[in-house]
Amino acid sequence: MMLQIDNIETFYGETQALFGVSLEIAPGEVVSLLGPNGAGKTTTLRSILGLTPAQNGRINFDGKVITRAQSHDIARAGIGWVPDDRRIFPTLTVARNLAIGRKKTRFRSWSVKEMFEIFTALEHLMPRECENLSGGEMQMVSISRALLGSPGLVLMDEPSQGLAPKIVQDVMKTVTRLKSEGIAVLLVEQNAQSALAVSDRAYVMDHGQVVHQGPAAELLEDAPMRERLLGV
Amino acid sequence: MSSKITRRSMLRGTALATAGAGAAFFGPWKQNRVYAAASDKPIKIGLTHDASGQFANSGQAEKRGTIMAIQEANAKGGVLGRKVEYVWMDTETTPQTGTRVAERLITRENVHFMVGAIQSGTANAISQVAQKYGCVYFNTNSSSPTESGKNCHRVKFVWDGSGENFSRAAAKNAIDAFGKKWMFLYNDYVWGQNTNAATKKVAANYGADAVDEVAIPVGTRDFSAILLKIQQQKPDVVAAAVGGDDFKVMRKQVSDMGLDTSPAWLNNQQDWPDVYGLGADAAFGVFGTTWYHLLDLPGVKDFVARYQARYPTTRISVPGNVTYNGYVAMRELLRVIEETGGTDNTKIIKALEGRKMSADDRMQTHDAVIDPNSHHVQQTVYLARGNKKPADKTDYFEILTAADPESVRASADAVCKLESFADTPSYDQG
Amino acid sequence: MVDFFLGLLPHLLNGVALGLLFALLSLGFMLIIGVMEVINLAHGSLFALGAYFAVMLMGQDGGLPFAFMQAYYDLPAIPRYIIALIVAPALVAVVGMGLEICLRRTYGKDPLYGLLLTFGAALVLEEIIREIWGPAEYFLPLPKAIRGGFFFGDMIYSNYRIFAAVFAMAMIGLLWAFLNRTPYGAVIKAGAHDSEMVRVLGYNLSRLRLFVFAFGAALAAIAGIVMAPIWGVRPHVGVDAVIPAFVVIVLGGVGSFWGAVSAGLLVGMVVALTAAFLTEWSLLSMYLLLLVVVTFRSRGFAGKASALKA
Amino acid sequence: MALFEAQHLHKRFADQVVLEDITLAFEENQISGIMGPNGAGKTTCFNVLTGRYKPDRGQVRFDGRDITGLPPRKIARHGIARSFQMMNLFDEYTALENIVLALPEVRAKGFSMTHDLAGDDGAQERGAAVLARIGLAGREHTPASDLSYGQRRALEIGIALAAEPRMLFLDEPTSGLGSDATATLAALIQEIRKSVTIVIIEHDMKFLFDLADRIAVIHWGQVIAQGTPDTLRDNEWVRASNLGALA
Amino acid sequence: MDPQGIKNWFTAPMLVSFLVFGTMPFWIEAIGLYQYLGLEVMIWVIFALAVNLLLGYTGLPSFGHGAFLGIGAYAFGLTQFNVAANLWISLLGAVAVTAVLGGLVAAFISHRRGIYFALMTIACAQIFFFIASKWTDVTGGEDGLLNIARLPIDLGLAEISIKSNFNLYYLCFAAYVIIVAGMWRLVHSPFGKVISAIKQNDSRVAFLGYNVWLYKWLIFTLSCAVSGLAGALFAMAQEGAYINIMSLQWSGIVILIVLIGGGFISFWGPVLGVIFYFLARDILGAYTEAWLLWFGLTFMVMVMFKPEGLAGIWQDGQAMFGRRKAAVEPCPEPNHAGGD
Amino acid sequence: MTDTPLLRVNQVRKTYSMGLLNKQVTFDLRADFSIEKPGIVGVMGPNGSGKTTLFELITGSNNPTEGQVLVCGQDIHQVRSDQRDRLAIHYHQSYQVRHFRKRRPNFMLRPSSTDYPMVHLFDEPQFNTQDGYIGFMLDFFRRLRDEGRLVVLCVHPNEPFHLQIMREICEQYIFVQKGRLSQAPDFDTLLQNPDVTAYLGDLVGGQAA
Repeated sequence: MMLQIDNIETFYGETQALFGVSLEIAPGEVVSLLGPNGAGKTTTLRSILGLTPAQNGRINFDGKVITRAQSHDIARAGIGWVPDDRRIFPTLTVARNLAIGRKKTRFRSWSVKEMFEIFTALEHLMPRECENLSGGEMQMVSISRALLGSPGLVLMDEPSQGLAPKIVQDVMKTVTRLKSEGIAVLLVEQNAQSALAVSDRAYVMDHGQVVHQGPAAELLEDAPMRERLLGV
Repeated sequence: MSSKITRRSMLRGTALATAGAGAAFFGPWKQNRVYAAASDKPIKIGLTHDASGQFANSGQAEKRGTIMAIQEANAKGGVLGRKVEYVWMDTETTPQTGTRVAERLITRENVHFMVGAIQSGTANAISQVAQKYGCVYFNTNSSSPTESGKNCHRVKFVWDGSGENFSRAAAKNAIDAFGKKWMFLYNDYVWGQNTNAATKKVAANYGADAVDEVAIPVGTRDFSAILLKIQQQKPDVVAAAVGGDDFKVMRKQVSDMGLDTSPAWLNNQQDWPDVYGLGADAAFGVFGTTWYHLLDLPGVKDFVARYQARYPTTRISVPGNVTYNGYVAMRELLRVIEETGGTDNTKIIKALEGRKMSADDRMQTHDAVIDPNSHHVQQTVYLARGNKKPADKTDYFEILTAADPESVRASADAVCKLESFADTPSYDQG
Repeated sequence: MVDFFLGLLPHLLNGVALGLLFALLSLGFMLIIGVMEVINLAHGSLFALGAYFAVMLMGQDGGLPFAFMQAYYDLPAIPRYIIALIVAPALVAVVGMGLEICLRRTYGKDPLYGLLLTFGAALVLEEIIREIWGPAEYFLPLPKAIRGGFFFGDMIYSNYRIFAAVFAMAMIGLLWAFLNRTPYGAVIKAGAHDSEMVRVLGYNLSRLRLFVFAFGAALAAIAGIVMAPIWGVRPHVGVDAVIPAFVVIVLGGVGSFWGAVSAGLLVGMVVALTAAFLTEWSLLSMYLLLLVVVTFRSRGFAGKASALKA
Repeated sequence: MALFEAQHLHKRFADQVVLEDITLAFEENQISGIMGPNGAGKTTCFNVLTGRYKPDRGQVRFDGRDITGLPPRKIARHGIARSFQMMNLFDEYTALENIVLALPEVRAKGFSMTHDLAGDDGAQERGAAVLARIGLAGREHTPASDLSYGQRRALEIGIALAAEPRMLFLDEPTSGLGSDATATLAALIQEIRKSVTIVIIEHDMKFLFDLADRIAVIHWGQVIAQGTPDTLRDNEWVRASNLGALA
Repeated sequence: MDPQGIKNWFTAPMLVSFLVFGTMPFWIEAIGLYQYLGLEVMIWVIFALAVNLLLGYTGLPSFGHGAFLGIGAYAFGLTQFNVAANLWISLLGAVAVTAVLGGLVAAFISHRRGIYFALMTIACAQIFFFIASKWTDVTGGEDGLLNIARLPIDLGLAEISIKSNFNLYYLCFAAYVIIVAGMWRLVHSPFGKVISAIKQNDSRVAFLGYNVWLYKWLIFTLSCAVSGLAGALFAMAQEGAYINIMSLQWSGIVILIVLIGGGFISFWGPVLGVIFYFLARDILGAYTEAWLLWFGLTFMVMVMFKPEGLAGIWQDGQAMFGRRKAAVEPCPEPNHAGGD
Repeated sequence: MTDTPLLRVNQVRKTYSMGLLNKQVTFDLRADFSIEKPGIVGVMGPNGSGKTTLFELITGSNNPTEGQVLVCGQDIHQVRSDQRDRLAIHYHQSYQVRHFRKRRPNFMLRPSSTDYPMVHLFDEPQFNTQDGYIGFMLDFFRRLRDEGRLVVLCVHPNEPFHLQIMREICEQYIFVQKGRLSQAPDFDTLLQNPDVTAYLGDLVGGQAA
């Protein structure tokens, strides 16, 4: 397993946000994490990244226990993050934002050029200050920045948010491409259909717990179940 | 901002002049309250010299003088056959610590006398405590006119010339030589204010015309605004009553900006520790002093040699006026003890009041006397200026005149009202 | 009227020099607040320490007791001054690192603990200075080239002030270039903006903080060295330095580089002008300014939210 | 007339409008709900209603009196109490001390510097009664910091109740609670609704739909829908969502 | 007063402190110290308790409280010189003036907390400091206000002289007894509970209907008034009022003292802190000039590892020996174990 | 108020350029249209095409290089900056808030003529099917329209139901591509535009089917 989460419980201060969440991702597997607002999806990602470490349970990445590891060590072990609010450094240029993200891990490394191939608009944005980017442009920078960090697992939080359909398709193609390169992706999405379309498996969360798990195709095809769980 | 932010309140290590005797800092075992065997009990003198704060440098300089006098006396077999010991505590140049140090010296260390002061505020605080207990206290180096005036005490004797003495010596000379357009700078505390007032009065008497007056907060480090003011006003003479580190900084900035020759500076007094190390050109302007180590008078050379033998590694290689004042004051105290045959405060005070001291003995030009009404030592005041042709690298000053004590007598001393003997507790630690 | 303004000119120059130095001083202070949300009350002591190290490296009686240093002291003043400008901040940076390591225990707690700890550190540093160099005033010897004054029109100008102003300006420019044109600067800016994201990108935040603290301390030291001939060098000179730094930050806003520079200039001007026209109250002006500024300005900073928030 | 009415509330922070023309009415002895997605302005709305922020425009009336812009303490004295989303207990105090401090009679003696609070049997008894009501009997002398999370939530409500309010505002009371604790909480709210008018902010729709008599949906700082749970549920999108499915 | 009532007013640690301080003049010289030191300790204990009322109980870090000690001292002297040379009137004058000025400052800063509060107090204190140093006609400037008399205790029929340190000490001790008993009462009264609640969570207190600003204002003013009393006693001890104690340095040192003692968690923290500080100064100071350096380092270590100070160490020690506070209840401290 | 259009974007041009000496235009937006009556307008367009800039120009937070924007007949850039949202209000996502410098102080400007916003611009509202808020949102848009206001809705349709929503609720459409606007009275007309089909990519295939 690339990532294995066993029964973690996470708190913000004293507020419990996760009540025993377990999930796993194999190398090269794309997994969707779905659920309504406030279900604990983002918290799950933050726990993996060590930003809000899980108080109980265990997280294992690439053969190492990372439950209590420092965020930068987790990142260097090969986990990349595309946060839902992009978290671009606004006073820096696009080029600098990307440069900051560059690092080597044991996984495949990516070049800026490859990023230009994925997001064609990116190239001429390079000298711009990120403050002046539109939301979609920021999202491209955020995804590229995560990939330049040579991750073995990418955590994508709402990557399609604010992106034009064409670009969402590019993103989803990128996800497929990552998969083909053996890189695992954990996809948190509101747009369940496009997410499920590229995913192998899916988890549905609610109230800080996993309420459903199974193959993505099953959710995609079983309309009543999908409707019950996701409303679409 | 203020150099009055001081701190260390400490007994800086008590030292005993008598070799080998362990000092008592703590513990009941060293308490000796039985005065019966007075004849062999050491005479203990509390030293209240500053070691931190604005006047730390000067405090250490006068400490060298007082200790030298004690050690010389001990070398001659002590006083009345008794050893002389000293206990020194840092007063931090703050009145608050001065009070506590005095309380401790008197009530815990049971000293017979206290010696040492630079800053008038601290000296006042100490003398109040001294007066309360009746302990004789020598103010060695505080030259605020109030020390022997408004704030005089029966137990306190003031050994330095006052700011007014120095002003009187300098003012007439300066008006004749430089002109009547005067500007006044002074440190904004009692010494500066009173000295400045005295200078102004004297100058006005001689016909000077005050164009401006600037109070400088204690602890000022950036004098550029003031120097610009001087440049704008273009006075003939700047009369400055600025002391300690403030003065040091100001002088440095004045000479850096090339304002040290025109206008003429009247610096009231330049204490040796404040000039030493800056080179002869830092001692600009005209100023008063009570002593100089290159005076061509009997005993001076010998004194300097003894100082150098005793303090070979000190940063200040020759004694200055501050060390001198400490030395002669302590020497006189020990003599008086010898003469009166004991340490009884009343006898000592009476012996000091009106006491005459010969010029030769004090290494000065004129005889000196302790004014019985103000307890202020009336002594020769030298007018000096920076030496253009120094004989050696310690020769900063060129002595211009030697004013006799009567001609520079301070009017502020007239204000002094000493406590009666009846109001002064008798004090004798045996 | 013309005379008045001509007379004002040197005071204004004074204000500019002072202001630029305040800006330099507070930029280091701001960097530390920005990245680790600590109000470093020891900033002033680091400033003082910088000046003392420089004194040590400049003059024989500055406290270096080593005989083997004699060859070094025989160097002309200018190279020694340059060495002092480089080595002293480096030494102070090491001290800053030590302080940062102590501070680690306070991260994530009430910012008051950081304040108290740096307050204690300020006291300790001041005591250490007193123990090593004694309580007396020192003067930083300067190369001849930047001493003295010159006349322009009817007024006198200090060479050193002009040097200080130019030097501070150059340092501010270099700092700006460092922060905006180098990858290290980019990481610092990124860390100040969003330390969490920086961690997730694989940067060791502890090491970044250590570096930034050292860097801020070095800036304080540089400001201390340049300020030394103006303010003198004494153990508690640090108190005089940390208050303007704070006023500047509150005025200019945390995280706003040019805000700090312009606020520094404003504060310098206020201090210089009060010294010119209300000499007795010049030392008070800083505190009145602090009171006024905090009363009216503490909310609605130009910069980001931080530990400064009340 | 409704017990509590807010009319045309506006609030902006710097350049941003956070409340735009909010009009709400809460009927006496009902449970009213406010829901909306994250960042919709629910909590700001709550803060304006309970006096933490002053609205830029608009009016808040309680029991016929205008309480717009009054500071929190004055609003509290009108009989309006609130709980907090981030728990705001006095951690260094025991459960009982937390409650006692909130009693109006103790508040009236607040400036007394000699009165002995620990020896005031009346206050202690009333405090204990409130504790019993929220299910914390027996924990009187436990420091608040040592209580379990659910107990702390209950104490949070207890503090609000101790003030004997006519109206109680609860800010996301279920946040951080598991499903069992949520059920306990719902029971507690059902119990206290007998004596007090309640307004709940919640993003847990199911919780709210089960409890509330009327619900207002807030988004973009505005009331985008309101009605009884049934009328709201009538919306086709709601029915299609998992709320509809679960409800 | 019934026994229960007495118990509410006095507790075992309080009685121990009365016993120790009450007999101090009789044994202080025997342990090699001197009366004046005891006097200073007593006065600083009162001052530190006043500071802790803000810092420890209300969570308001006043970094400029030395100013109020100084104001009390000056006011005492000025009342004595200009109004009436009577001890009671002068003491009243000192307390009243300090309270009024403190109230004025408090009005400015009571809506703040944390770092801004600290900085505002620094600024205000520095302004007082400069005024005191500049207004030479009134305060004597850098030299201080001299010749402040230790006025006799006027009991109507009889007068007791307090010229000796021994007698003055007992006046200070009497003040201490009153202040400690009053303050103990205060922190356990509703008022004390409210201010402590403000420290823990001020917005919640506001929503309970309390006027937080007013409480903060009152406690600040009260603390200033007590500081003013300490200042008046200090003026008598010193027979003068000097500017130095108004400096930032002293204001900071008193914070150090309170924290090292454990003011955050214990009523008695400031008392322990003052004893620790003065003993360290007189004993350690005799051996090393750098004693303040060691004191500062101790403080830093405390902030890092044991912000609860000496009182915290004491409590840990108690806990180690298994004496939980539930077992015996002689000292219902504002026990915040586990709180921070 | 019958004659004044609700929104008039009059020959507005906005250019951004880079470089100090050798200025290069990096972005150029031109818009000229007017909407007379209350309604719901759908806006679509690729990332960086200028939608957000257009919204900023309409709400007066960004200044046009040329031209003017009239909301209810009032030039929005002549209205006090703290009252511009009384005319046109922009609901953006928090990470998109950009800060612009104010050109002129408020006292030199005019107050707004209305008390509540007449033009509502919704920038990518989150349509999450799982919590059911969409329904309330759509009702709200309609309610605003019925109250006589103009609703401008910018959505990136990423799921088939997004297209459904747009088709269902919007009464006319604006498509922005590389700084140029094209209008369409209904959805089918909009789909005629090859740029639109390119923009929608695979989605449109599903839609047509």
